[in-house]
Amino acid sequence: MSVQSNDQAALAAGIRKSDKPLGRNDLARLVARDIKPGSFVNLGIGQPTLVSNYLQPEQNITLHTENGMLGMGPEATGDQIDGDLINAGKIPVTELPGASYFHHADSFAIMRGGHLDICVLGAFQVSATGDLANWHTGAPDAIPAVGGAMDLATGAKDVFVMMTLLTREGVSKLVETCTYPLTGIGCVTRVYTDKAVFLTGPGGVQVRETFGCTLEELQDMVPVPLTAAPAVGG
Amino acid sequence: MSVQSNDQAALAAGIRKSDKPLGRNDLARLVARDIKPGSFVNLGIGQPTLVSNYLQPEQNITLHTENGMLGMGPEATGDQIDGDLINAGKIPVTELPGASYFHHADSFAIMRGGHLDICVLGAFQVSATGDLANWHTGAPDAIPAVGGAMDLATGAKDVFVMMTLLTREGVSKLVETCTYPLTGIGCVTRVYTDKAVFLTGPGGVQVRETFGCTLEELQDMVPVPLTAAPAVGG
Amino acid sequence: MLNFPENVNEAVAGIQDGSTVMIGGFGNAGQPFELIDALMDCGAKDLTVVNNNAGQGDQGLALLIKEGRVKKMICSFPRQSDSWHFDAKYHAGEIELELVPQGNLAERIRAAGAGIGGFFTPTGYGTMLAEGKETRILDGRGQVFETPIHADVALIKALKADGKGNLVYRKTARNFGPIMAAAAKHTIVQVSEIVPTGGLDPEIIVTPGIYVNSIVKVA
Amino acid sequence: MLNFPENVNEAVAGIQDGSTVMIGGFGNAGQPFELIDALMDCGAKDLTVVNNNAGQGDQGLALLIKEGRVKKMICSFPRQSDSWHFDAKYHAGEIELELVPQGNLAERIRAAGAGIGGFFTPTGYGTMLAEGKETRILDGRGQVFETPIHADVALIKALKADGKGNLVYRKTARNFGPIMAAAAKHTIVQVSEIVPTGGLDPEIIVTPGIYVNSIVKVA
Repeated sequence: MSVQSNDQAALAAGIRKSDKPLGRNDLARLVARDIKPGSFVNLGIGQPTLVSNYLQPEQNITLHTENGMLGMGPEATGDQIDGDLINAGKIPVTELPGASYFHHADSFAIMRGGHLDICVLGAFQVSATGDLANWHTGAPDAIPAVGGAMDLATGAKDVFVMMTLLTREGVSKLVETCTYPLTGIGCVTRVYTDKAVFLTGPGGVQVRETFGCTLEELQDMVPVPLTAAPAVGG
Repeated sequence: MSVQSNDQAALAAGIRKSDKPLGRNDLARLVARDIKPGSFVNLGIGQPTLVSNYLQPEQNITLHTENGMLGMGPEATGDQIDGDLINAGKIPVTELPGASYFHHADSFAIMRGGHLDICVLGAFQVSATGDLANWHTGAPDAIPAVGGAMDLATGAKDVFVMMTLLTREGVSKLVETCTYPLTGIGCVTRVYTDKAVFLTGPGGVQVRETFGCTLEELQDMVPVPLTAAPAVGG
Repeated sequence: MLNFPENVNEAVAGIQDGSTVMIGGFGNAGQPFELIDALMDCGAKDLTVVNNNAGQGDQGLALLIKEGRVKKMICSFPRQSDSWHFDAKYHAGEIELELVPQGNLAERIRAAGAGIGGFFTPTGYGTMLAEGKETRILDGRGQVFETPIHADVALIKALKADGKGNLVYRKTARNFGPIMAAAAKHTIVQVSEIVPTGGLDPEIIVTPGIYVNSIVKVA
Repeated sequence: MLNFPENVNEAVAGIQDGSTVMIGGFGNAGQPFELIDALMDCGAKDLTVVNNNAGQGDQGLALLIKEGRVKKMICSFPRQSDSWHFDAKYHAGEIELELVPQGNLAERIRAAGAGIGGFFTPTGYGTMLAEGKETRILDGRGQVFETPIHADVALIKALKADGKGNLVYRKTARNFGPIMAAAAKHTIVQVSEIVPTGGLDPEIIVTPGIYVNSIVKVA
């Protein structure tokens, strides 16, 4: 398949493109835009937290934090800071109208019972079938620490991953089979990277949009077969 | 063993006696007196409910009702009646200071998690090893209905049974093996009847006190071996 | 998405034939009478109903049973002095009964909402209600394996809701409401009052709005 | 029986060597710092500690670990930027670690309080944290068998208690408190305020007094 023919296929499928790779904030804005109005969402620690900066009030998104709250507001500043009101990253946050508090088992029941529409997580690797590795490098001297990652990966209706497509060494984090210890099996539904948005699932890996590269260039970076997503993504 | 020798054994053991069978209210008074101060207690529907009439304020007993309340007060009368405040027998009740409400799973977690000190239940039969049958006659046309009986029988630290010792036909309800369908296995620790108080457990059936009969006369009514309880009962 | 139907009939309009419907309440406390009447009116049939009891008198659930709309009851205490419609259907072999100890009923409903695939409990061990069920000894006690009870719809009653669907209840009317709301795919709540978002103290909310789909105010 | 010790040292005096101690809190929110300090002072050793983390900085649980009083940690997230005392003990092979996904930790603690002998959950299925554990397919999903975590003692923090031991918490400081109170044989609570019995609305009580043994007011 030539670059051209592949790009024609992408074009035919209505694949979106931008002319350069996306920065972290642009990626966060994109994820925020893709969250359906009225959703209940958990944003993982690190890069996914940026998404909250781009959620619009009219989207009516409710944020969950696994340490026992729905209706979490932005990070607290100044006089708002209250040691009893923190998020899962232990950062002081605020409370929005309509918030509620509950204990840890009730909070994880929300996650584990399949009630969250979306969680957004970082990742070391995602496999072509949606396996997720994001909690442990597998290094023999590393102290393992998992937190709520497995509950989120397993429990949310949709798991979105945000990551750079390549490691610093230029190796794809989208892989045939994860080599890092798994967090969950077949759980990831979308992967947002600086170079493209991928849809993962039983049908293989589909590319919804590319940033600064063609589908063929993308295919050269990624060791799993890619196809253009059908036009109606979103 | 002669009547006399048996009674001497009872006397030596400090067994308590009264000269006539106990009525339902006297039995309820006795059970109430036996509940240790500060206990959390669930009183079953029917005869056990009478016990609440004889609990003394200084005993500081907290009553649980499985439909979601601790700190239940006496039956409601007149203006106190509130359709949203009922007990497990669906009778309007009142709320004492320090009461709390919770949902059904939390309420049964209190019972099933072993947090109740005592529950008091009626029974069709109790076996020598403390098996309880109190929910189903086993009649083929009877509609079975169990409610919370099995949870109480299995969950409370001590299960006290209140019943007449004999059926209307004069058959002992304290039996070697229950013939009615079981509610729980080896769960009953005491049996309060009109004719005697029995302690059940791995050591067999011990008689703590008799009402209007000798230990030997009691033994004639009951098809399981009886011994006098050691002096320190209560 | 949360919605606020105009009336109970609109609220239950989507209930399909063959659905599993959880109905809250213990005795009259917490029973969503108006929603049950609307379920009667809407015509849905072949229902599996989860409730602590199996209807009383000539109203509500008892009427649904009388009209043959309930193919199966999952409950802990079907036999009451005034449960004559259930009694008649049961003796005629026209309704299926799954009898569940009340604590297992509550825990199985809770398990469905909490994503638990099954659990072991001592309740019922060695009794006829454990016949045919897997058992094992855990913590030195005989225990029975029980599975979650999921539902398509829950009909419950709360005291107040806010604009986010958060709920508070009143006294022992709370009973099955919170766990049924979490266990059902679609939860319909009748309330006495709807307050603006922010009108309920976040510390006292019993059911967070994430578990609620439709709220209808009943006079 | 509920008691009200004069101070935190009296409150923890009965904790034995070899005990399993649950400690509430997530981050600093809900951490019973004064009770942990008293546990340090009381000298109890060979402890198994259940907490979400494994101590931070040079205070509280981190200090207990540093002093070699903790033989085993059961937690979900031991590795933090300032968990150097745990790190050192772990690398020296002087502390045992049972790493548990946070939701399994919460659910296993809840199971202990609720009398559940064990349960199946999809969390961890197919991962190294399920290695050696029983699994089965339920509801079409791979699930892992998990068992309850019981404790001898729970040390937790609440906002207020009444004379019956009923508790209310504050914001996300609630976290593990209610489930640990139910899972431990003996629950010791530090509160900011003790109000007269009847001073807490029965509708808003989060932990009923039945789960509480000792309450100590901390300035």
